[in-house]
Amino acid sequence: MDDHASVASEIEPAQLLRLHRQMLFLRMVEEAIAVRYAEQEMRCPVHLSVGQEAAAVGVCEALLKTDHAFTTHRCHAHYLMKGGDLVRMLAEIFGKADGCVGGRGGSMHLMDRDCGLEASVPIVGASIPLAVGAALADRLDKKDHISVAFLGDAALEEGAFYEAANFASLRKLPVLFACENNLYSCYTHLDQRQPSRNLTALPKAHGIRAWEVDGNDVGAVHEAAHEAVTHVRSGQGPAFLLMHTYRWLEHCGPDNDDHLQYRPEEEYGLWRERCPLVVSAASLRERGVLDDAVEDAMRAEFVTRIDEAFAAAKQAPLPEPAAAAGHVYA
Amino acid sequence: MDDHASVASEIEPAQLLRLHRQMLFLRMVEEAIAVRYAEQEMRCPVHLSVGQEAAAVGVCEALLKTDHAFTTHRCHAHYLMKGGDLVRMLAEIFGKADGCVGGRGGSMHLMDRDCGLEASVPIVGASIPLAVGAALADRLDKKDHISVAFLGDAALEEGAFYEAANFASLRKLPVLFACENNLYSCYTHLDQRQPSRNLTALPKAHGIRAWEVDGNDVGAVHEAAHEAVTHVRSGQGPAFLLMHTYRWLEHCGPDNDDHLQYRPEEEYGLWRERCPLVVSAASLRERGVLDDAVEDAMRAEFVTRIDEAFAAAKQAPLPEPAAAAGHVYA
Amino acid sequence: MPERIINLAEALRECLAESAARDSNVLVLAEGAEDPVPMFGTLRDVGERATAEQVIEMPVAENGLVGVAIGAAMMGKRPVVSFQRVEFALLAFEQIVNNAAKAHYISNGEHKVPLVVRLVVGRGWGQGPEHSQSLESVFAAFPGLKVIMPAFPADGKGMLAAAIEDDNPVIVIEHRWCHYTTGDVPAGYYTESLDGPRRIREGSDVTIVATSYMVLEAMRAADALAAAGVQAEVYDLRVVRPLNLSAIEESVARTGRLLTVDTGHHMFGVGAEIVAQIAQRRFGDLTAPPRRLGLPDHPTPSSRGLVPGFYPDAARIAEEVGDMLAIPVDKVAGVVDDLRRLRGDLPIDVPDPFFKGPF
Amino acid sequence: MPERIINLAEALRECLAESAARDSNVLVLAEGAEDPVPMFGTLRDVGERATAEQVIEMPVAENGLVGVAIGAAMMGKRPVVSFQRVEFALLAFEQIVNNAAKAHYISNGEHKVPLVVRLVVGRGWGQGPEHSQSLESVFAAFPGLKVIMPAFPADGKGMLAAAIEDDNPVIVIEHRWCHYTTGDVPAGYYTESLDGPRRIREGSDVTIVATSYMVLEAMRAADALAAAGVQAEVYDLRVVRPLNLSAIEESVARTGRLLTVDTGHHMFGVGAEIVAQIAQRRFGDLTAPPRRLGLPDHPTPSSRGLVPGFYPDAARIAEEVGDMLAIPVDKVAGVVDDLRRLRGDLPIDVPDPFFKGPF
Ligand SMILES: Cc1ncc(C[n+]2csc(CCOP(=O)(O)OP(=O)(O)O)c2C)c(N)n1
Ligand SMILES: Cc1ncc(C[n+]2csc(CCOP(=O)(O)OP(=O)(O)O)c2C)c(N)n1
Ligand SMILES: [Mg+2]
Ligand SMILES: [Mg+2]
Repeated sequence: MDDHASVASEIEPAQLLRLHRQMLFLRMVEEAIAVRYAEQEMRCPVHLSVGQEAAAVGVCEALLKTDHAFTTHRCHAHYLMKGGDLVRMLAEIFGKADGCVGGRGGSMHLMDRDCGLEASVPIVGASIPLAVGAALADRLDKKDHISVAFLGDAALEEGAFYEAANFASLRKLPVLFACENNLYSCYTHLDQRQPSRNLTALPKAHGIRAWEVDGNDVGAVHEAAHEAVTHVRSGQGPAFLLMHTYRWLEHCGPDNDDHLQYRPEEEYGLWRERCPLVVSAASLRERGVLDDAVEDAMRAEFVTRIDEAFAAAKQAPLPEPAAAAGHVYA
Repeated sequence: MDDHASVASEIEPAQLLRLHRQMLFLRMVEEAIAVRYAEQEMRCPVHLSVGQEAAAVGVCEALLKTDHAFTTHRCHAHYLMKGGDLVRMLAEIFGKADGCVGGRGGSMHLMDRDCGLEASVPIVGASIPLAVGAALADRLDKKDHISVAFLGDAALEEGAFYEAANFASLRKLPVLFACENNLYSCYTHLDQRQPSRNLTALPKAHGIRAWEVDGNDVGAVHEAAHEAVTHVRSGQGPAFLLMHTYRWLEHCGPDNDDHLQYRPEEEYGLWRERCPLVVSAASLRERGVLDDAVEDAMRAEFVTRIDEAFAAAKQAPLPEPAAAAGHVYA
Repeated sequence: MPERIINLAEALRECLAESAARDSNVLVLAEGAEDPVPMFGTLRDVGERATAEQVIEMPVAENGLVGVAIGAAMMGKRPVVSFQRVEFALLAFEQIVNNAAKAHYISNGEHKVPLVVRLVVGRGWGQGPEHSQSLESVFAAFPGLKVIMPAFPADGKGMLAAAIEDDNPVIVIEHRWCHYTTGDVPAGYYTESLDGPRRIREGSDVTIVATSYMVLEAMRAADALAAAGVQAEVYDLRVVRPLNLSAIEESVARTGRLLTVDTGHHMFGVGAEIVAQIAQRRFGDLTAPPRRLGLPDHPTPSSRGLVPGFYPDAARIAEEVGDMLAIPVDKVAGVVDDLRRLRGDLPIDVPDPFFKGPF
Repeated sequence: MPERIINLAEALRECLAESAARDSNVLVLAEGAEDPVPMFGTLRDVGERATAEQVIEMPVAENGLVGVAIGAAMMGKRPVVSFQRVEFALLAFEQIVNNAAKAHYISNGEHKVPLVVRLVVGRGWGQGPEHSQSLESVFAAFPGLKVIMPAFPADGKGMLAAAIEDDNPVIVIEHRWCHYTTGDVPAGYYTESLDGPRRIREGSDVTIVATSYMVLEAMRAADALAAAGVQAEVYDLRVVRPLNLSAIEESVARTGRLLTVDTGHHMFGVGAEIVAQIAQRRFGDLTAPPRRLGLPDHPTPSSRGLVPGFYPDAARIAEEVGDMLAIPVDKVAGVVDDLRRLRGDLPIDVPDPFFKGPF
């Protein structure tokens, strides 16, 4: 099939188990943030990815550490899956000196050059051209890295996407546009922001190959991402990967906000049934590689790891005020 | 045929003769500007439309005076065909108080509310959202006016086009995007700026109906424009009209600049053969409604009219310096 | 008249609802115009007072949609575009400073652009450098625009109404913390002229000119200074463009001293223009060098560990005034300590309840 | 060393060619990078000195392509993006003031953005309001950016080289009329530090600080004033951000008088910041109110009928100085008349050959 990842994913059980593990880890991290946010020690806006784990996990599985990722306000999952350090992420959210950017940015500005998470930019669409620029640099340097621009459905309304896509396509640059369509921009449904038509028409109109996939099926995401990344890395030009998924919690903050009734109850219900972890667990259990014991062991391991990370992040010192004036000029 | 104007245009001879006349008028005006520019009395940048007459004529023929047009730096033809006054246009280019904007703007800022030429904006792409905004206003006011955004091929590289197109499509606004693809942005060929694919894919990806037409065949342009305008006016949403054409003179200024060799000689030669006036004249002569006498009479009439207009514009007084400080605030 | 104590956010909401109801040409555009809490509540129920058509959900496309609003304004609509942060409008900067600001000029007066663009300055709770900029001086650099910064609810309601009635593009810069200021606000529709600064407090020792949220800090400082016998005259600048400094000139003629307090950066800020004009026109009246406060010359950090010292506050303003007046250090120290004590244990990244008013 | 008299455009071209040749990370991006006369000739043959890959044709997509350049810069490239007019960069304003200016800060020093953005100020031949803005003060409002305005060829060549070597984003504002200034320019690669203003002329009566093209008018005025016995000290500001006024402070300490001459609007212009800083720090040294010249508070009209009086010129500067020094009117009138006579019948919308130099 040309543009769509194949139906039932044919991923190896061992790999699927690993992806499931990563999704569970992400879920537990985000839920831990959500639970502890009320302590008012994480004093910055947070955009959680609960419900969208398969996208970050499936895409990052197809990447190398040396690949460059650029993302948005909703960056925790991308940061961690690209190889970022949990303690440094939490420390950043806690505003600590040990945070991945020394407390200068908070949750919306996670980055770690060592793992190739180059930047999180909270201006919608603004990180997309950066990814294309990194791809241009790699192309000129004859490196075989690729760049990834993570974006949400709303970024497809921003001119920046089109300007960057045109240039990437013109120059056949090694960049993957990884779009998580969670149907909403804050409280606003896609239907109120864009005409009804398939979103992959947009990159295709710029001569960009596009893949479309169930974004809650981590195997399918990974398979499509792998195809798209292979296409990109082989020098055939940019690719676009459309992942249909859903955000469970409020746009910004730790809570569920469905009492506000901006989304139909059935819609939310349907997507919760299609929880990425439920989808992968079902497949794994069917194939006999996951059972309660394995799942419990993973959870226990993560509880400890996450607790320790929170403890370290909370303990870490705040930066000195004087540091605020540094790094204005290189 | 869905998206393309039909092959040989079935336009009435009388109408075609009128369109031919208008093209001849435009051609003679622009050539007169070109010839007299060396006098250094028209002291502003001019972007002439010689070679592209069929687009302005064919589209404007399908419009009403009450429709709103927004255009670009290359605006003379649109201004005149929308119903603008030749003397006021020339006076503007001469920087005179009687100019259509009192000498404040020069050639790149022609406008005349009375004929619905609302604005010429010399920032590429920047007038497109204005046209969509005018369409929004008309829609809310339940007027049956439509808006037209004239644009060049380079404007398809600007994010502004996509942002405006998305909104127009979402709201099914009465706006026509009339794109003159003359293959160049200044000295740069389309191939160096955009990947190779059909340009109509771009509006279509936003759910916008598109027509594509030989932009040098005024009958075909008018027919397609008429279909597109009918579509728009009937409330079915925006339309995009792609007209393939060619600019004969330099990007900015009165001369032919082909000694600079940025365009292949054969390319230019081919397009000159397909001169919009030659195309229409051939058809008219074949149908027996045009002969040398008719043509000569038209020319003579226009020579007089243009000479008189130039004389009036040149004679008109310059504005007083004090006027420069006016109209900053309403 | 009974008192109606409401906050600025609510006052703006009333204004928008009343403006939209009385003039069907008023359009309200926003990303999230129909959110449960649209634009911090300032758009709540606006559609119910007007027609549903007047409330327009914007795609996330700032440049395009501001252009759309300008086009509609040229046709007689009165669009009010609201952005949750100043920064989002930077994508629409070209449309604002060319098409909106110059359409009247370049059309020889034919076009009018009765556009309002509301921009919110973020502060606190770790907003970070791209959600906290106060760029009034950048917009004020363009003739053709008006730029206003209401700080108080009654003012805000009337000034926003005047901005909507104004036939020119008006940039409204709303500090997020000002949304919480409360005061007595007239019921019903009214406008408040955009003619210039307002004197908030009389005094003879120094003229303090502050913008937006900094007006509140300046007032608090002035109150504390009064306890130490220093009488500061405080102006709420309100209108950054057109900049009308005649009242401030007169004040400086009396006090001989000028201190500006910017909500944005002090470098290339509004204070620079004010100090320059006063130095130019009231040189002989100045008895001490004019001074400016504002944000230091670096972006806004997110962490509460990095924020101390970043924002001018009442204590800093009092210190500065003390220094200008050469007041004995111990006297000022008392004032400053009192101000610091008033704040108590309150975290640095949340608004001090003091300033809520009612004013 | 033999003299090499070339103009600024040619000097910039040499710099770009030499910079690109010595460092393959230097990229040259422009709309029309390979035009017959690319960027007013300043990009001519640049690709021949370097590799073809270093010259990158830009689609007409300013926001996207500046973002692309920033991304490439983060990866170690040194992109030089050239726009034929300042205005085109307004579409990329968000990328410039958020991503370029703040990436180093927000990455805790991890990212560097060695980006150069060249912006040309149009003037003359009826450019009109959207092809003539000089927006240095707007860019200078953002910490993290550097903003430079070379006026002379030797300076321009070295400063552009320094900008390209600089690890920070540098906005280069080039006045189109300065492209024609000529002077002796060293052959080969060199850099000129971006450390601040340069004194162009010594004097004891008044300190004139001008930017870009206005430096030339100021020099001409100073020459004419000298004939009337007035010694003006003239500074070419050169670097608007970081703004280093120490030399100017010292000068004002000697002259007691300050006049700024902006290439852009005087309201909210660079002069406002200079006057504010001097008034603040050298209040006691000033013997007269500081003054500012610059563009009046309206957009640039196109017609030559509307332009007279719009741009400050040597005559206006001389008049202003005369007024500041309270020189008898008839004495200044002579100077001013001479200056006006020098210009002769030259149309108002073309550069006066006087200023071409060589300087
Ligand atoms: C340019 C800009 N406009 C508006 C915003 C406000 N905003 C923050 S997140 C967001 C929603 C973006 O939606 P989407 O891209 O689909 O990502 P999601 O939040 O769904 O992950 C908006 C509108 C912004 N940050 N930047
Ligand atoms: C935003 C912006 N970028 C660049 C320019 C410089 N410029 C003026 S006209 C032009 C060419 C535009 O090409 P196209 O849209 O195809 O129109 P054409 O000139 O061919 O009619 C360019 C790049 C501009 N005016 N505005
Ligand atoms: Mg979304
Ligand atoms: Mg073209």
